[in-house]
Amino acid sequence: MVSERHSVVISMEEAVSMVKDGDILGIGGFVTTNKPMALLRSIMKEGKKDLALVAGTSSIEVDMMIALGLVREVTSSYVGAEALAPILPFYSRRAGRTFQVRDIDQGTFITMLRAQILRLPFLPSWGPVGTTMPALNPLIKPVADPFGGPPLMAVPPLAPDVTLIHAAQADIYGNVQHLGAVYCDPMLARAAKKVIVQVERLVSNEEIRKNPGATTLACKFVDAVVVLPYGAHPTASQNYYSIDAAHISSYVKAAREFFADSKEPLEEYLNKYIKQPESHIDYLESVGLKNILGLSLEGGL
Amino acid sequence: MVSERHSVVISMEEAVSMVKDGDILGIGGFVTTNKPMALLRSIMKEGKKDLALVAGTSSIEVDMMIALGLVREVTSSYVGAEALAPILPFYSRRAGRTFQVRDIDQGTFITMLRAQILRLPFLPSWGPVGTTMPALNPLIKPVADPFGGPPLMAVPPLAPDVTLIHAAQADIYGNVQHLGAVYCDPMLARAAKKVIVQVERLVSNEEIRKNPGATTLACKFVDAVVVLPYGAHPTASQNYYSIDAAHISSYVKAAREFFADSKEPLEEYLNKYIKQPESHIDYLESVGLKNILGLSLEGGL
Amino acid sequence: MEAASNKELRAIFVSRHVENRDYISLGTNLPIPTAGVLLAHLTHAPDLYLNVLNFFTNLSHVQRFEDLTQIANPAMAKYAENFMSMEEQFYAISRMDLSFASGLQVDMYGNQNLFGIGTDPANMKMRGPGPVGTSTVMATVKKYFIFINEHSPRSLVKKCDQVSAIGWGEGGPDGRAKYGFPGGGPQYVITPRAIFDFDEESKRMRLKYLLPPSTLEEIIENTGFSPVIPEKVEDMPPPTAEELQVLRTRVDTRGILRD
Amino acid sequence: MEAASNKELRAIFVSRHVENRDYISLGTNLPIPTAGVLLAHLTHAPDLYLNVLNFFTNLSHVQRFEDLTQIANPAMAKYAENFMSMEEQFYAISRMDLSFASGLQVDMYGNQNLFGIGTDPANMKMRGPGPVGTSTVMATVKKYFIFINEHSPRSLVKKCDQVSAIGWGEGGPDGRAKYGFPGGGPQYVITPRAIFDFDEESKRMRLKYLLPPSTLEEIIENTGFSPVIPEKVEDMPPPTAEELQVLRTRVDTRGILRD
Repeated sequence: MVSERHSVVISMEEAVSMVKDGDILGIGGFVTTNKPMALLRSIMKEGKKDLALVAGTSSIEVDMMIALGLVREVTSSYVGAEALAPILPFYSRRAGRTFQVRDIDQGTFITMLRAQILRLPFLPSWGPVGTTMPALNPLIKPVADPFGGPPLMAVPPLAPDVTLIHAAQADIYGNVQHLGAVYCDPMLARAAKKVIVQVERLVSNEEIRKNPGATTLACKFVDAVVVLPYGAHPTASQNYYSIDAAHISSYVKAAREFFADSKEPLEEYLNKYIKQPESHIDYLESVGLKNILGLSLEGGL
Repeated sequence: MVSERHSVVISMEEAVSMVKDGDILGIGGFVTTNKPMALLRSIMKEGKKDLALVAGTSSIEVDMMIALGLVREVTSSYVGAEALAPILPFYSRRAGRTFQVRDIDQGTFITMLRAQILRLPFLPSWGPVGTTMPALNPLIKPVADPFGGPPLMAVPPLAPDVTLIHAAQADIYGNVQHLGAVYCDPMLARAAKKVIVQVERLVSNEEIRKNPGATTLACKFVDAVVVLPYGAHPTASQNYYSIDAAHISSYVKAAREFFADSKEPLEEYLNKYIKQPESHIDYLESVGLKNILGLSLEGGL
Repeated sequence: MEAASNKELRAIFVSRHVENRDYISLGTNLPIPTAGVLLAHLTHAPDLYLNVLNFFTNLSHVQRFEDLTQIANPAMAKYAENFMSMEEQFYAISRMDLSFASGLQVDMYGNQNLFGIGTDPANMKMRGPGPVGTSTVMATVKKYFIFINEHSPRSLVKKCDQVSAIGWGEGGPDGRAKYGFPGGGPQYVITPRAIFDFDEESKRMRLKYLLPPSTLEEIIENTGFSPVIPEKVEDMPPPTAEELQVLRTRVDTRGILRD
Repeated sequence: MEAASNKELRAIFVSRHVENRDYISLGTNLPIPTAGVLLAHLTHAPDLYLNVLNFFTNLSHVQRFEDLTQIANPAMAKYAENFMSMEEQFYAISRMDLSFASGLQVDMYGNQNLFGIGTDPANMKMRGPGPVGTSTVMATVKKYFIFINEHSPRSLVKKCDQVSAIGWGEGGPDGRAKYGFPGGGPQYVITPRAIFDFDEESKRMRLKYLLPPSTLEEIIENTGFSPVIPEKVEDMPPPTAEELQVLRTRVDTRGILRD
């Protein structure tokens, strides 16, 4: 009579089939940390197209998808790789040409997600006030202050069709723990229609319940879990490994050369890391175990 | 040359002196759990008056302060003690007579705190739409949807002068951990000009840093810490003790009798628990060690 | 087996309207809907997501509940899979499938009043405890049921003195749409005497089931307005043996619904 | 001791404007202000509250920083007293005392452009990385300093092609008030050649200190507008022995500010 509670753990293939051409795709993480790279590589390999990317603070994942011609729109407050590459080639050169930019700052981005989460038709934000953001992004409109102050700027809700997140661990029911900073991930998950989380490892429900305060996405907000160790590579995975700066730089160098002398290095990069690997394990093998295990979290400071 | 990082641990007397007559007083916790009762008893004993209480979901603490004539205004979505007392005598009978009620629901209450936290002059809320809340609370005004939908209702920011919170533990710098649910406490703290936290116990900074994800109020949001074990009595303290239902009922009974046959039981209650005790320890002694240690968190379900 | 009590019938009605994977908040001090949700959880809805106080939990592995009146208890922390701040609870309402409302007064369109009795804001006869989160929740939750413990002309009124949460507003098919509410509105009103749904066109309360021992005459007499009465009032389909057994042996182990 | 380098002077300027108990966010990829804040932290501001990435921390107990360029590193987790979600970071800005801004372009009123070069939104010459959080932060933070790595007519312009964050708007004493911004606006613009404040009346950038080896002529030549030049340009008060010692032996232990 009593059926069992269901697992939401699925395969990479099933996960990728949840993303459709034309989708609004939410991407979690922060610049070069905790990016759901393994899921994104599969989406790129499958060639899902006309995607609207919603990635508050983003990096090479967005640039690569633009390079592959899969992107119709980007909503982001930042596309770059900080000291490694303050500006990313495809984003910087193709913005407004092969895809639209929804210019926004991070505070206003959060406001759009909050409007969706609370199902409010608009929320006011300080971010665009006085700036040229409303001229760049026609979604932003002035709103009168009913208490008599100067007008503010309002933004509408933003709802990803599917949000992809990378986190440290989850149980089979989809209770997720980041074991560190969560960035915008909880808001991106709450605002989305579907949420897929890739995790470094699966843990028991008892492990989750030992520290319920550490649960960063309750299972209600998680539709699917895919177990993908080292899945954030070449970005960092909190509590697991640091960024692979050499790998990121190799992509940036190839992308820069695309606009200078030669299109070959980029083609080689994309073949080796996106198109040829048949699986996530294949990808990790092409990166090499030695490289991967060298990405310690020690040092710094 | 290098001065040391400062402690924010203060005495009860110093804490109470931070509250002035006329203040807007934020009160943390949830109905009959995690109420900063020890701080409030000292404020009541001192007779701080003309207070505007901001307590999203409140209980006998608000009723008692009304009974003592200290309250000019209450902003709350709920004043009651659930099964113990669905309606509290002084709140129910004196509302609009000896003090003003700023009628609000919990969603709208959070919205007012969020407006203050983000320094926005208003935020829209679904809560009052269609209801008589705007007629009861003139702070609420209609706001046009700049995207063309029906109008919403807007609320202004709400900033307590001092917010009082009860939590499990803190370090001497004011990093606070609730070790359980936080209710509205983080928002009440962020929106306030000053924040005083009473804790069951003081822990080392190393203990806090062992689990930074458990820190519920970072020290920037805490102006003072007062160490007051059993300080939430007779309300429950998460992870420490359950409610003292008999004690709460004794107050409710005395308050009901005040409006029926006799004013004496209430006078006795207030004398014994508020006016006579010279200190928090005195109060605990008047309650009795046996009663206090009997409030286990086990059982239930 | 002993026939179902009136309270048990109400709990079973709730249980039958809970779907697997629903996200539901269990209010405090509402043992009948709590029993209904837990009965569903232990029978056909093992994937329920429950919000109890500020705990987020799944209780499908609990063999028996020792005290139904104590579910909303900080001791629930031991089953918690997540803590939710009050803010996070409101963020979660857009994903909530079912909530329960109540009121000092409920009107013919399912609008509720928890503010107090009296139409003059400055001089109410009696102040209620306040709406807690209901004004916002009932505007936005996917669907909700109204639960009142007293079926009388005092509680079921033509027009509420104050309105703390909107049901179907002033009625009609666009009773809610004109406000733009994202939530689906009230589906049922459950009282000790009857269960009502809402007429599709007028959005007025419509008698669905009489609950024993009430008669149609008693309903009409004890309702402060004229509910829609269908030509034929069906009986609520009787409890199954499984429903009664799980309810009595695992959910309501103290028998508080049989009093 | 070797005289202070140009970069060291800028770090020391920042340090002197940090007060104890300030709450400050250390940006990524900004080693000079980071050095300035940490210098203050190890000298006169032990109670600083620092926000580094999404970590909330106090570093007054750190004896030496091994790599100033790596402060914004997930390894910082080991010093964290709290994690802050992006949402919580924005909630904290109203309590933030000092922030640092930058820009592809900065205009005479301290408005900044991180969107890109080109006035036609549909056809910019070059897209910048975007404003990150600066539009909202610079509207609301108590005060902020603008930090640019290049002092040229290309970066210090009469009018930004696009504006991603407001300094003093179109200038004048109500340059910000007319927008209703809660934040206090930019106080200084720090470049490799000079430090500017803002004229109280016009809110135009005003030369405060020349930084060696620059001359007044070089400033005028390399600024895309006419900054206010006071009759007498003071020298920045020289570093103290303590400032230089702590900076070199505990903060900038690799000497990256001396290159």
